[in-house]
Amino acid sequence: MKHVIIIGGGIAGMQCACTLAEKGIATTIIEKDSDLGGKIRSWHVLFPTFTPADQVLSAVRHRLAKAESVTIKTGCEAVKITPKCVTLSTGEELTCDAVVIATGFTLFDARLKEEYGYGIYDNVVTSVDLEQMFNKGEVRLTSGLTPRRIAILHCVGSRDEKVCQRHCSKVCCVTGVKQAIELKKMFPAADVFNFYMDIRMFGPGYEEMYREAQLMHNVHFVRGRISEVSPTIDGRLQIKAEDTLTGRPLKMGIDMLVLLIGMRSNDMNPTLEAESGLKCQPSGFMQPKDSFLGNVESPIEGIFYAGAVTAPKNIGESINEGTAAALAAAEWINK
Amino acid sequence: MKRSSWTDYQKDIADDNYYYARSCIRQNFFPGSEKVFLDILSKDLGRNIFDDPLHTSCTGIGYHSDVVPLETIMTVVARQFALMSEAGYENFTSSCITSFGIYTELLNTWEEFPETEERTRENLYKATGREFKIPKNLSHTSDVIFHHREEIARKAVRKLVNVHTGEPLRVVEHIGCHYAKIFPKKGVGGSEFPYVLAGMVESWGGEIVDYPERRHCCGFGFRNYLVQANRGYSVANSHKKLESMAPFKPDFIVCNCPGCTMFLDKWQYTIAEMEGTTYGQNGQGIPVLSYEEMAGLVLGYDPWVLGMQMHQVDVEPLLDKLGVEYDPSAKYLGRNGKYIGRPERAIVNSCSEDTLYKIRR
Amino acid sequence: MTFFAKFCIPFIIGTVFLFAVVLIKYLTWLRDLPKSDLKLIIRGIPTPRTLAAVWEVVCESLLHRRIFRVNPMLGYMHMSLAFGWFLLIAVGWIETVAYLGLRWVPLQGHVFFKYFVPLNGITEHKPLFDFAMDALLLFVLSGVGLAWFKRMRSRALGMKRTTKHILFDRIALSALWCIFPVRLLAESITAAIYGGGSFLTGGIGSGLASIMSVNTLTLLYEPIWWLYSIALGTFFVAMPFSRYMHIFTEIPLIFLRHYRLKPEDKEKSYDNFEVEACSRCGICIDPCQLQLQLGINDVQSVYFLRDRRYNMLQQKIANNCLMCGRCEQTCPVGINLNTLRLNSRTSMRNIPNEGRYNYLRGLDRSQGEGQVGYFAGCMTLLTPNTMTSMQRIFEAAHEKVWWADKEGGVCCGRPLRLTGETDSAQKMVDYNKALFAKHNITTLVTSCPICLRVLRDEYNLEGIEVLHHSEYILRLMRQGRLRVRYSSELSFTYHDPCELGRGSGIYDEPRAVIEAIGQLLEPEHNRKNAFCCGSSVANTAINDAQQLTIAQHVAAELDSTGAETVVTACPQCKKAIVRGSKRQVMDLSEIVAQNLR
Amino acid sequence: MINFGFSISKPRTIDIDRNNLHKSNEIMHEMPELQTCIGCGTCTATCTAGNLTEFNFRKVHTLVRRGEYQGAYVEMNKCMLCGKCRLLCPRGINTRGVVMLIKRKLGDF
Repeated sequence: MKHVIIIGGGIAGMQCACTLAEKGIATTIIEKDSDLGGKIRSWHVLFPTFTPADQVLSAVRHRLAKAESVTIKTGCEAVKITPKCVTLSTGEELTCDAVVIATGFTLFDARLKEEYGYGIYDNVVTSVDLEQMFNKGEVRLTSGLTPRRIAILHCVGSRDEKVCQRHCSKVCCVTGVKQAIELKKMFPAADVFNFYMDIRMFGPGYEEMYREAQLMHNVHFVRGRISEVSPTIDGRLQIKAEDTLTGRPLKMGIDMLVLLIGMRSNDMNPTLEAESGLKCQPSGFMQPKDSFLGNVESPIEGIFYAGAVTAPKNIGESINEGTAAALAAAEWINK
Repeated sequence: MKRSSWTDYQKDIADDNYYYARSCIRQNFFPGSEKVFLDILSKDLGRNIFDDPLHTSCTGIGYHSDVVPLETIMTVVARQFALMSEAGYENFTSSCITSFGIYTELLNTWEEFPETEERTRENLYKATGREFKIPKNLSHTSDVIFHHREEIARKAVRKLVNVHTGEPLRVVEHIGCHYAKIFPKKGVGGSEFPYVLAGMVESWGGEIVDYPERRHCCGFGFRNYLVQANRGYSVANSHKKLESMAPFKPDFIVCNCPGCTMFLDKWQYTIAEMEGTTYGQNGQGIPVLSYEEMAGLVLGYDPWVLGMQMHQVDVEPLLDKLGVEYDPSAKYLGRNGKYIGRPERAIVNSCSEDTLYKIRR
Repeated sequence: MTFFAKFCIPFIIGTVFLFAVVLIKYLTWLRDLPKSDLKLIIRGIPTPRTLAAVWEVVCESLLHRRIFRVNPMLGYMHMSLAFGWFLLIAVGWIETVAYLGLRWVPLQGHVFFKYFVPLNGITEHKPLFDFAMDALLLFVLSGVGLAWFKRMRSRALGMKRTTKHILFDRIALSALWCIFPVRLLAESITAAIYGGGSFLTGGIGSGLASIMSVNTLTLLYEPIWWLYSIALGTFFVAMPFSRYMHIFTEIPLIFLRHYRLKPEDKEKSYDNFEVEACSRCGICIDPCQLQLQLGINDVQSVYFLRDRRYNMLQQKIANNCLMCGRCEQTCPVGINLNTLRLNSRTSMRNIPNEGRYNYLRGLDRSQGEGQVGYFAGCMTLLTPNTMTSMQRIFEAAHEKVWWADKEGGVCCGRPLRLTGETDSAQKMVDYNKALFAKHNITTLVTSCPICLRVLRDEYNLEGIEVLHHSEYILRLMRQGRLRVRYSSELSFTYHDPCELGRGSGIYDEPRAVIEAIGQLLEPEHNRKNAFCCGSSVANTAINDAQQLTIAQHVAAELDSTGAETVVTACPQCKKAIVRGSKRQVMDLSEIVAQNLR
Repeated sequence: MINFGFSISKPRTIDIDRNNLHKSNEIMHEMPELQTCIGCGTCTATCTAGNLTEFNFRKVHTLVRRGEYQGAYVEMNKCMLCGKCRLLCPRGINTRGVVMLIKRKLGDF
């Protein structure tokens, strides 16, 4: 039986394993965490349909559980990768017929944007923190009160030379709008302000959701990036931005600041480049063989990519790439 | 506060043997400060510091007002370095934040564009026959005090604590734009959470106030202040800061930039006279101190020796809180007991009759 | 005979009250009329117009000819109530005269004649009168019956919706509905006791006599006449404050109209006659597209007039009207609904400062020279095909043209007028007039019917003929200066813009132009009944989705003609219909320019 | 008060906390679609008045939404209500209605 090693047990890796298993190919998933699922485990509901993230993950998990000859190795990392062999951090060497890299991305560390006060001031949270609050079913200020005014800042760690992240993380705009709607549903009396540089609603139903946020939920959108956050005497936060559409500086006191943190290239990517001869893009994401005809293939035959390892992607796209990488790997093995 | 980010922005500060460059504004408006700095360094801390009578203004005010060209200021700065080398020093410390900013800027310029350094050497040689070495260490004088803050704390006769309540004094710090906003890595704590003054205040028992406009400019802005018609814009900046800090009821403001010290102090008078607004408690102004004065008070210097009678906003309420003993009637007497004149009464000062002293003429 | 009984008191009070209130109202309104209106009345009285007015009063107030035209069933209902009641009063009066000779009888004597003179065989004409009165009563009762029926099943009477009434109207209505059935009962019981009455009252009377004892009947006798009097009294008291004020008000209105009084931009006393002449029949509700296509049913003219009359008009009601004129077209009283709405908007506008359009001074961005001026209008700048087509037409006809606003001009002022800011609109009128005068044009062509309205009605352009491009193109064709190809292959349907059709009465010219080019297929609603495209600048209340819904309805009807091209003659209509139509939508000028020979 | 030959410049900052958002909220309540403005500027590009003056419909209504009412009424009065903007707005905002609403709400401001 042919054997494919999948590095990364996120949604793309899991989907890839399912597809390969259904094609009668044995797979091993290498996951550095103690459990499969990856980042989606922290998400609450998915844009634009507000489908619970758990529902999507469960469906894939369910499919994976039924698949045969899938080995799952958690708590270890791949150190060196060749098409025929993967060396693990434990020193173990696994042989295979092909490798799919589905290592995903690393979340931007909001602390690097010091001026926004993440980790310094209370009630400055990231979009990921907020998802977890949603999952717990409670969004509260550290004082225990409910927020009356919330600012959501787009592009934290994306499109920013100052933190060397020139690329657009693509999903944050949509997430910001989704979270604004969720917050308004939770706190109808609260004012929610989204501060954006551009609103990029690239997918089906996204623009409609954006319009719904404005029309039905009265979410305020201000085109302008917050420059800095400071504490106020009454324990709130003061933010400054330019309302670029009026050409005037703007400031206001807020109770909570949500930073829509971007997707950074995976910290492991330079190791891949150094140890395995693969290539990183200037953004740090892995370079696929071809942007049109070889999206899930690496320049090295027998090594494939799936999901956000090559670029920021949403859940649907990552799942699709899982399938696409599996099909490409199967085809290559059987050649 | 959960911050520790200042530790990411550390710089090397020389421990001894400084070449001292004075500040145009500070030596005119706060002459006591520079004197006290030299005294603290040499007498209290036993360090070697050279106050060279040969050095000149860095011409930074002219530079930032677009009247001194870049080549000129480079040559002037090169001359200061040459004087330092000639005096046998390697560690340059300047009293002025703008000078500090300019030295930093030019050193970086020379590093990035070596041809400009070559030309400067040429110009300096042609003009004065001197040659210079790049200083081994460049610090602002506040860096130097920051560096010795723990030693000062050990020698301190008092803490920055309200003697009546035992509470730490609430201090607003203002570091000045040219300290770290241009080259954040060259200032202690960087530009977002600068620590140079905060470190002193915390070491000496005070409490730093973090208010929304903490990072905002005092409004000096050189050409903005120098042209009378633009002063409304200049004062509006101090106004914004004062409005923002007032609710926090600070006991005093401490600055490391001579310009900021002057403007935050004197604009309070202007605002009070124009709008009738005062920002301190009891309807007075908020006292504004230079960090040298703050260090001097901690070390037990007499406020009139520190030159605090030169302030626009009266410092007596602060001295009372600190429990500093002073002779009110000696306030306007100069070094040899000569009457130096006194300012007219103003809203920021005339809190009550008993602060108007009988002057021994 | 004293002709008085206690039960007459409610009736007498009601009657006195009614006439006093009506009189006070009319006198106050007349007193407040502007001098110019009073002059018109004084000059008009000694002319044949008075006679014409009398004739119209008979036709309209009694016979309700216009309602007959709109809806015969409703016409009959109104006529039976109005004319029937009038005849009851008239014949009743004759009966009294026949019985007592010409002598003064108090009003209640006439009204309750049967009570006071119940006995049979008093005069030889008695059976004849009884028969006539019974027949008339039946006539009226049939009307009441219809009214009842209409309340319950309005669709059966051809009305999809009826008016929702206020409390006062309901009281008056209930009283009115009671009056005639109670009268029937009162007269029948009288006939049962004393005999008399003809087929109706006599018939019911003998029926009652056969099932009830005389004692019971006697017991009912006084109360039932009381009830009749109370019903009349209640109705009369409620009447001047209810919709039934129209019964009287239509009469002076007809006279004043014949004396050429009409509502204007600003509210004035005359408007009271129009407002209170509204019977709230609700005929205006059905044609309204806001109701028909959007289901909005509280803004129609009937509600607007009602709210205005009771001083409870809200801006959102006043503003929510397309001013398409479809309701005005059907109003049986002929009320100037659009003008009244406009002057209400004027009263409700906020007062802008005088200098708001000072920036218009000295602007002139026009180009070219010629006797003919072309005023595209703001909207036409967004349909550049119309502009280029007009240019080709001018060139084909060798017309030298002065282009007033090719590079952007100043609005004609009509949209501002429609929102009630008539004074401010005058600033634009003045500006454009000065511009036209400066360039010495003799003919002004516009392709925007919105502009056309105001250019014709408000600009008073002496020496300049104002033409819509449809009129101008047809004139060029008839003069032989413009020749077009005809092809039976081409099929068009035509959408009448409100401002062009109902607004300016131009229906035939665009049709003549189209028929010179190809076949014209008429949509179901055309000419006076044409639909509005929904994008009317007069409505600032409905949202984009609502505008779109109307446009889609209209477009669907136009598409269903099977024509390959939808033609209209208004840039606004074109923009609207394009959103809903699956056919190609063109301005009249475009099909002309495409088919030039 | 002493005349120093200059006056303290007023801050240009829109201070949401100091602005009274009552009128703005009323306007948004009556015309929720105004919130859907994406600032594309088509309205101002086509504006008959905006081509003759500095009137900028987009900017004025944005400022009003932020509680900056000063001058909005005077600016909105430059509008001729011609309706071109309404024909072009990609978000289908009833722009003429907005002009009238803002004038009505801020007339006495």
